[in-house]
Amino acid sequence: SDLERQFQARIDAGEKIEPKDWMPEDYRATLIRQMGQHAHSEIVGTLPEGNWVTRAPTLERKAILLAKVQDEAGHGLYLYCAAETLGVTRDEITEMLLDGRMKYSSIFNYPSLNWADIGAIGWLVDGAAIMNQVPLQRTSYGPYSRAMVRICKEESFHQRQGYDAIRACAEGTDAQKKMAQDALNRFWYPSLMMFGPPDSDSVHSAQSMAWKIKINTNDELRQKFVDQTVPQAEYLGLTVPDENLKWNDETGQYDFSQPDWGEFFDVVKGNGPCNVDRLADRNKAWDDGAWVRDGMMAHARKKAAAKIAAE
Amino acid sequence: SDLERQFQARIDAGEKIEPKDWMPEDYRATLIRQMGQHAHSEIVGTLPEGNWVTRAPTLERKAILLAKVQDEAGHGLYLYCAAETLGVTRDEITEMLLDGRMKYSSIFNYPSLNWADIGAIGWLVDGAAIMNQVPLQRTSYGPYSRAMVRICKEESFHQRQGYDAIRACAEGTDAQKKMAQDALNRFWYPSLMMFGPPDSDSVHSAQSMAWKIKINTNDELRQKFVDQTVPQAEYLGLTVPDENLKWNDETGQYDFSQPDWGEFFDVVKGNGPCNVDRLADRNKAWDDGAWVRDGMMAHARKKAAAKIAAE
Amino acid sequence: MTQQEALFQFLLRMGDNTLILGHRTSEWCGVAPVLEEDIALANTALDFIGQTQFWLGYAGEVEGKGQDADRLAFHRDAWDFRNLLLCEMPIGDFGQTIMRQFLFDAWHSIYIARLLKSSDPRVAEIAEKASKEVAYHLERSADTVVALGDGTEESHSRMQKALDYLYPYVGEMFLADDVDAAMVSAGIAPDPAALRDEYDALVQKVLDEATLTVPGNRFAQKGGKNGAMHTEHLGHLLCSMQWLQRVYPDGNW
Amino acid sequence: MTQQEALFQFLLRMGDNTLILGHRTSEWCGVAPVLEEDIALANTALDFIGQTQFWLGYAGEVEGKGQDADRLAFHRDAWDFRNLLLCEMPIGDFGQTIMRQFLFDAWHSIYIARLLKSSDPRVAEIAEKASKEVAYHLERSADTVVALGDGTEESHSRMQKALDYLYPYVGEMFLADDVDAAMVSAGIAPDPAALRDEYDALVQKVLDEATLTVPGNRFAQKGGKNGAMHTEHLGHLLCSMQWLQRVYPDGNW
Repeated sequence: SDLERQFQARIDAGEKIEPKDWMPEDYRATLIRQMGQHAHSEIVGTLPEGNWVTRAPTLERKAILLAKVQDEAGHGLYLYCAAETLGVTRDEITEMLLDGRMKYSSIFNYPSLNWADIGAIGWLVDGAAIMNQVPLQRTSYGPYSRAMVRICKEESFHQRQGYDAIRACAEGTDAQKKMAQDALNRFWYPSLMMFGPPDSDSVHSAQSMAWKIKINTNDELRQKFVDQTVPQAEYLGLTVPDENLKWNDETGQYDFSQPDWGEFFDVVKGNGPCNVDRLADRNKAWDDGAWVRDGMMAHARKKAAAKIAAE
Repeated sequence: SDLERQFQARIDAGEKIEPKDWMPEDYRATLIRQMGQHAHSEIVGTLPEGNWVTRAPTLERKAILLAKVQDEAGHGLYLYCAAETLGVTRDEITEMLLDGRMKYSSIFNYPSLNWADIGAIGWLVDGAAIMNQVPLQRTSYGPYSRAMVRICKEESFHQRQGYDAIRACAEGTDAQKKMAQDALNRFWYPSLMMFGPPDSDSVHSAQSMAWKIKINTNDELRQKFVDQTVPQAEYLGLTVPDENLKWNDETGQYDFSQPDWGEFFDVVKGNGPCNVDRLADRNKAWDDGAWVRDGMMAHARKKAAAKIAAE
Repeated sequence: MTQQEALFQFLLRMGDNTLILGHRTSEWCGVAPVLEEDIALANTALDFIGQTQFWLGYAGEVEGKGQDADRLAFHRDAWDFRNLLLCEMPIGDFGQTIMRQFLFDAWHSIYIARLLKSSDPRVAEIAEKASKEVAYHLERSADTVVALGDGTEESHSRMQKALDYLYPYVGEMFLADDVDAAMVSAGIAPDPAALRDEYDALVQKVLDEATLTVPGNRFAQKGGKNGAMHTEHLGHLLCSMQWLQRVYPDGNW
Repeated sequence: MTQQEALFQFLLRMGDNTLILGHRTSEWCGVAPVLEEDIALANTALDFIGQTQFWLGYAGEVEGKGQDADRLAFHRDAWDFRNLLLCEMPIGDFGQTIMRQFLFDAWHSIYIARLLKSSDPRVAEIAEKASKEVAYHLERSADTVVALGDGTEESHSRMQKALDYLYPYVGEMFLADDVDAAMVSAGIAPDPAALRDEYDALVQKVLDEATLTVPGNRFAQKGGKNGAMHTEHLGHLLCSMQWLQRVYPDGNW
């Protein structure tokens, strides 16, 4: 249709789409799905971190982790607000998370088992997330683009802090070194999975790239991540758990093993180590908190009514 | 009345009263109160111990503590059964515990704060309990008397084990010695309170003694406890927290300070350190377990019905 | 007790309150009733951990045995903690958490205000740094208590239940002992007993607005600030809080 | 991997199963739904701790580094534990506890029966000692699962929920690895994979009687018996279980 052509032309010209602008229903739906998943990931992602907030090794590390968790809840808030500009309420998409209609990043279905995992999450998981997110600062939807600018700034801060935490372990006692290596062993492949399936198997991609909702392909980003991360691991004296990993002089990048995509689809289907517990934790939080939300709402209504009555 | 005189004559002659025998209503009510409180104490008493079952220092100590807790639940069961012979159901007196109409021993309203407390509970609390209970093996009500025979045998085993546990602490490292002394400091006076208020302030006593529901006075038993316990503390190298404690050559027993009876009545009134939490824990266990009891009952009915149908 | 020992105890009390309450608050990570509360609770915990670093850091200096804030936080057993019992009570439901926060914040704001004029410049400096945070905490917890007290029937009853449960732990804030006497005579800190009227007025005002009833029974549970008898809850808290440091005492984090 | 190392791992697996499940069971102390269950749960925990002493005691001897059962129980971090994930899952409600107990007991009874004929006389001896307890556990947990599955609507639905939650942790019992292969070839222990049919038949029979539906999805969570990836729950369990030993490593209890 003409509207669609005009819409695509605006995107091609690098213009931002704003909430009141006309947009194709698929564009709206795809954005809601993507932003919702991103928001949910911020929220669910605080669970493996919360698992170590109460066991952080120093007051300083505990403070850093609390600040990070606070930021992530904030990111969730920006993104839910940005999604609301597309006509879906925060409660609606929250409920879609809770009943399994919407996903969150599968990486959070892996457990955090030792303190170095918190470092690994910052270093690898936030690192991979940033690689996915930096291009989204240029995404076509204005509110999303602006949210991503704020988020990316904080994420790269988190990544540096994560790297610093795992560095302290890698440079520490033998037990600490073992923690760091154990964390890398468990988080390496799941991090590679964060870029999604190989381009050859990826759905949704072409249209999303035309709409500038997605900017790079999965494989491009994965390669970039490996190329950035391997030297960092080497600097830490840690071994990437991939026997096939080696620098390729011809391509000027690393050759590496693909993750187990069978495992990836298992986790997506709900069979990851923590899927059930994560969703149960979020559902419990939501259900247990219903009286609080209701109470706050009721009080706000009373106050508003009293104000009107007084006028 | 004649019945009452005959009843008292039987007791005076050392006969046991059995469930189907006539008895004064006050005798029945007093026994229900006393046996119910005793049963409840066994049950509530497992809470401060449960608090350290999960943190016992060795597999052996953990096994000993589990066996003790199991015995105590068993004692609760004997006593509830004995009380049922007086025409009150286990559920009825359990509910009287849960809504505060019936008490349990106030000692369990004190917290178990370090591992040596588990030793102190065995040594002092079970020690005081035994002193209260041994005479009750000769109590006039048959089922109660027989329950007490079984209970006393196990209790004195527990006491020895408790003493052995605190002995290990007292003979251990400085930190362990500190635990043992700390435990004695906190449990000494509450243990003295277990014999009840001074005879001068004690209600119910005269009638209960005539009925042989109570055999010795509070002060007699308290003195006996002090005389038995002080040398044990000395043997452990621990200091009884009483500046006035000293051997009296004339009386052939120890002089000692009375506990703070104000505190005693505060705890009885519900203001002890753990009253609220203990009762909340028991209520939660009862409420959370309702579906289990209902389910078991329903299944038993189905099975019984099936059996009848098959006959 | 020397003046130095008294000052050390005073600083432990301040630092343990914020450490333990900060820890409790951090238990909410990821599971608050609404996203704004996730943020607020993380922020409160963060403020408290920051204040802990100052108080326990100074405590370690005063003690003079080479213990820093981390060492004091993670290598003492329960009997050496000096926090108010109120701070170590479990988080319970959100109502219990926010009611405890309010009961503490009200006292904290009044107490910290006095410490601004402490004769000990380090104490005054820490109080100065903390005072804005503390004022914000109070504003927020009071607002939330009012909203939930005067919200639905259920939220009202949960808040009243929380208040009834926690009120016996209020009295300990105003018990004065030798340590307090030493601080008063040195002009370092106020007499706790002298603050009760101001506290009661503040609390009464907020709870009135929240349509909640202050319990009549003023019986005070005690034993936290002098360490004589903590609750059973503290030991379990330490199991988590100190796990890593106890298992890997040589770690460099 | 030497034969000795394989035997050590095998013994850790046996001992860690009973240690961790025994610990979980002991968490019920004082709060079971009915007094008879308080007694039964304490008894089960007690049996498991006793079995742990045998398995880990022998494990320490085989390892030959001077570690006794207590040292192994209380001084390893999560990554060195070799229990099935099933054993470390939280107690949940009573339904979850008793369903886990049944799913474990069914496997345990089949497995222990094979160990009676172990070529290693110590293994056979421990299995002999445990076998009566294990048979009793199974009888009791199966009866309770039947009663609650075929009880009220609520008890049925709670038991089905527990089964659905725990079933993904069943598969790990039948995964065989190098350690198992070494045990099989030495005649010490059976091939776990070969026991599944017998297990399925036993479980199916009881769950049928309990009117419960065995989940169709056989996806197996794994990583416990080889230690590659425990759940987040184990670390928290160790915080309590090992607290005293970690804080007071020189203690003599």
